[in-house]
Amino acid sequence: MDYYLSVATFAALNVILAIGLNLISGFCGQVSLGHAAFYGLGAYAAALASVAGVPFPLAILGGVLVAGVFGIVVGFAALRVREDFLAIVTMGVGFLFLGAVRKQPWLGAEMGIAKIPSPLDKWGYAALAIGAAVALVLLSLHVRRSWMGRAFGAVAQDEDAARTIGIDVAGYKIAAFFIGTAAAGLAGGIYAHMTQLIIPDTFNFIQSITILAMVVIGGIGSTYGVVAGAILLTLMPELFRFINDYKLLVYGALLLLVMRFSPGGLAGMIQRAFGVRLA
Amino acid sequence: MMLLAGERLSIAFGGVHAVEDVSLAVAEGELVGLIGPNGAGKTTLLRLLTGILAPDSGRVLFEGRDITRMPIHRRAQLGFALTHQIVRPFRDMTLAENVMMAAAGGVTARPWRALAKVDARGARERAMALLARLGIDDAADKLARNVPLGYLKRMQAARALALEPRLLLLDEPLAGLNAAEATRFADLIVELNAGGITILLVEHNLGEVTRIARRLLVLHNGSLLAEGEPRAVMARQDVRDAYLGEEAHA
Amino acid sequence: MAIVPAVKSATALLAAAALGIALAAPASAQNIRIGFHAPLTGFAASDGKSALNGAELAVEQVNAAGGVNGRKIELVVQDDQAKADQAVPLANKYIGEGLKLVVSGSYSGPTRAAAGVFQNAQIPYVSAYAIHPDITRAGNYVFRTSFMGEVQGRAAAKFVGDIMKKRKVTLVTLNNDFGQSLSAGFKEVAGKFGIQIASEYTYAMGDRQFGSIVASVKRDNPEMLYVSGYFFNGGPLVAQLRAGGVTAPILGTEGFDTHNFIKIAGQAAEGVMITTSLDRDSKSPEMRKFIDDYEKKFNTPADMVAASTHTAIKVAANALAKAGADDPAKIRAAIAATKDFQVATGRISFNELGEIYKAAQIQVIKDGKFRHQATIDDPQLLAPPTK
Amino acid sequence: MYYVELLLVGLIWGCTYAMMALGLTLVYGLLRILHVAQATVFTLGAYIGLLAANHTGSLAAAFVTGALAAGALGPLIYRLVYQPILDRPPFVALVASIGVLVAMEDGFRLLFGPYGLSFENNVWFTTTYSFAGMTVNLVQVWMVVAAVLLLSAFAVFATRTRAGVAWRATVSDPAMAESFGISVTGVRYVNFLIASVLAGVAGVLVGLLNNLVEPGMGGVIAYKGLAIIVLGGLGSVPGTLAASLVLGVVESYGTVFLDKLLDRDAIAFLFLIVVLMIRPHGLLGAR
Repeated sequence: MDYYLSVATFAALNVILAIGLNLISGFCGQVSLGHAAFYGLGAYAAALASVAGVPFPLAILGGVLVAGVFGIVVGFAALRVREDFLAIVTMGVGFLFLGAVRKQPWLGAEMGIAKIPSPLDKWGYAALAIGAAVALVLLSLHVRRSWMGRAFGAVAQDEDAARTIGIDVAGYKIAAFFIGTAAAGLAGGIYAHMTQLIIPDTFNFIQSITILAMVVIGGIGSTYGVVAGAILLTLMPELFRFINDYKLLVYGALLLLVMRFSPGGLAGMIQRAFGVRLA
Repeated sequence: MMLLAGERLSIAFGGVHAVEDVSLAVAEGELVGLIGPNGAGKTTLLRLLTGILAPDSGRVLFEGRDITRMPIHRRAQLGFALTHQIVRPFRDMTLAENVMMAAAGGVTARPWRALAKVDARGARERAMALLARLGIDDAADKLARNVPLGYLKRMQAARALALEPRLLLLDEPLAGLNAAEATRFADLIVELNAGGITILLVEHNLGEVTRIARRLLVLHNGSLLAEGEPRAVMARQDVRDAYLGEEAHA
Repeated sequence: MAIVPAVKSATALLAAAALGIALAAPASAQNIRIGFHAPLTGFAASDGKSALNGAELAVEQVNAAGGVNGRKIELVVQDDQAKADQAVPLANKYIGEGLKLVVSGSYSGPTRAAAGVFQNAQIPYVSAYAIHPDITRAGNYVFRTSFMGEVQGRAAAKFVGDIMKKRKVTLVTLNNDFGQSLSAGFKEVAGKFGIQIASEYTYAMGDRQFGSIVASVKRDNPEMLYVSGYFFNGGPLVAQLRAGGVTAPILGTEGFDTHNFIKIAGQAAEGVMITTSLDRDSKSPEMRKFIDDYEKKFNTPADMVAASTHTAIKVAANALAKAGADDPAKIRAAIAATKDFQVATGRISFNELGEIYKAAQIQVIKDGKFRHQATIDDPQLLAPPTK
Repeated sequence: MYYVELLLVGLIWGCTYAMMALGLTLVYGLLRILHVAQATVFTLGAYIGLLAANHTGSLAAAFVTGALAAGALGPLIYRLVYQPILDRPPFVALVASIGVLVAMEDGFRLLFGPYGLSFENNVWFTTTYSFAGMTVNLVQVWMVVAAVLLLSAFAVFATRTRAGVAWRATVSDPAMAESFGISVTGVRYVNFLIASVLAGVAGVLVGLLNNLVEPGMGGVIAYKGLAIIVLGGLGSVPGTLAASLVLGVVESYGTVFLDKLLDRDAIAFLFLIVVLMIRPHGLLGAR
């Protein structure tokens, strides 16, 4: 039971991360290769707050805000550089975060932060993570239907044209980065308290790529597709535990095959098979 | 008071003066044509007026208010609309959705307000009315990537009109259209102007522009060469030379 | 149409998955199953391989000697990719499968994360070679059969200051938990042994080119170098230091304790010393048997990681023999009561925190082989923490 | 002298980066793909070269076989992975490329073992030259020579040969090139071939330099190569060369003087971010 509970909790955290990235990259068109940095920022901020005695809900909120505020900073960078340049800048943000944390004794450096107070039990974390994931899915669906979602679409497709019809491109980019990175911060805060232990390596470039893979495998831009992608990629290592030795081989091959044969991801597959466009 | 004025605008790229010391003014209700041979600086001047480029020196005034450093989307919100020389539709949206994006200016101006609002019926109605006015409502629900250029040019005009602009800047709206299409589109421009929208038109199609504009500005080598009533301007020797020079070089 | 191949491959994968589960499930119910996780894939796969080899050898030796109370033991192996977040579901999976004892053949990240889970579930957990001090602090169900990074660093300082009599020392530290804790232990007691830290440089796990560090070390001109790392970055580092003209003696760490280090560094490895818990010149029969059997079974010389997991499995089997295989609380008590148990890496006795005291071995590379150089046996200096 | 030595170290690193990043730039310039899988081409070159060297005892054999193996793999990746998805958004190719990298890295581990392999007789590595208190080994010398030679050969190819002219025409406007009768497909294969051969040679050189060939050795190229081509202005060959050398030098000084604040990767990326905030299209980027 505990096993299924912990897998479900991780799946929910990954849904939160992937939905957040999808808001930035799928809805607003700003490719980010550094999403794990915001996961880490949330985790570190919440952990430090909790260790310092801040109550759990406030610590989580702190993680959300710190990640969101740094997200806004990166949003400003997105005003200056575009497309592939932006992708590499966000990747750089990830390396910069990690490189800085690794060297700061007050952040635990390589030893990480341990003994983070844990106010909930396994069921509590599962409920919290799943609840937060559901709330984010609902938010994502709402954003898509609202005028914000439409404006994101305009920015994603042609930001110069969007400007000329009065859309505040800068404002929307920053809003997308804020919501998306704050969501990652939320996942980080929950993760830190659940495992009571965080180390820099958890938030590395591979993690960013994994989150991106969830979004792309699910079908970039499609909320339901991204949820499916996040759950699938969480379960996959678990399903493939019996092939320990070939796990990464199969994982890499799957990424490749999905992109090769269904570039729209799972959502694209469903659209072709059933003619239904997933929200 | 002039609706739009450029005062002594200059900009240089890598030491080359693309626009040098140009002043111009457009009064409320006017239909002004801006012409000049290739490389004269027309598009650069238009970009200075719309805010895509910031001038090295000089000012841009809208109703006497200095808007030189104002971001583009804020100008659009003031009633300052433009169409692009190369059409820039949102390709994965339908024509109606393209126009709706502009029609909902009040809602989309602020991201957080946009998040609170889902209802699109009002915007849809206005968009459909504009598409009908431009005669392309039959393709309203087709994706922009799937419709021909003539439709996109009109859609772009509809999108600009959806902003309820007071000033419309048109960058070569007739380019790429055949003669019949161009004439029809030019008539539409006159009609819009008659409806109360001030228009500044950058155009290469001299026949149409002299036909519909009431005043012409001629740009040459980044400076204003001539200005006045179309037929009189076109009769001037220096204007003819400027255009002939272009041909001689070409 | 393109969906067809995708569906085909997905079906094939599902079929493979079903087959795998079918194959994995029954095994042999009579065997005593011990959980064992290691980084079999990912950047640490080389240590994962050695870890698994060492553990498998221990299982083979235990079973060949009649098993535990007449039953054979077997490993339930999981890959953790050396990732902390992989370790939590993995630990829960072991618990869900009803395992009563788990051994970590992995690094500190996953081992720390799993330690908390096993402590909460009251399942005994033995860490073979992860160095982080917090591991055993997870609680009384967690044990470690190797020494901590800080302790090893302290032993290094004593060797440099007391035995080599070197005063001016430069540290080149791998920037991960292993390197940082070694460096911290060394610096903690350096002053006591009259050592003055001339300078410290750090490098990252993925670095293989160290030109700027070599240039800096040459400028600092220390009397001795204390270098942490693993064979795959330490090998190139030592080679480049020597090629760059640095002649000062080098003291490395147990991360270099594999013949792969010598293969990479070649001639430059000669004379390099390391702190480790494996004494290749030891006369202890357990040690000799481990070294010989390992080379015979895997056709490659044994290394420190393999010796460590070998030790951990031996300690686990010993406890199972005393406590039976059914009650985790009894198994825990039996591990805690381990007293002077002789294994390849020395004698094992746990203190109240679940840590052991071991003398540190200093080995030197001579003619392409690790040989005995010195033993640092200082129960006070090398005392593991008790809380 | 110390500072000069750090500069020299940085320039040698820079040459290594240049060899690895040039292929990425060529692919990006032509197809707008961030070709992360170039790292596996590089690693394959190193493995095959090492096996050949240990088998025959000849380093020349190592370079020839390494370059051949790499030269075969690169175009194969283009044919099987990229070509079918060229009209898709760029991240599709990026993720597919990452998939290739992950799978092949693990494939190398399964095939050649997790410990990595070393050269049995790496004479270049042990041959050193000292001057003015500085020491370099023969691999480093060859690294610089190879970078200069191969990159000049490429410059000659691009400007003086028919194939090179076709290549440049295709880079600047594929549709126009096609209308002049240039086989765009052919140009793409040649492009991947050149990029891959460079990577293969770089792989053997780096293998010699570290005296270690390991499954994950392409990891650095996978992300730092991207940083370099972006820093250089994406698709600009001179920009990539400049960025490689500059980044090598920045890292050389940075790893010593910023040691307490940031690690090597973070220093490189901090530099990249600062440059891009000032020049959004890179050091030598157009626009």
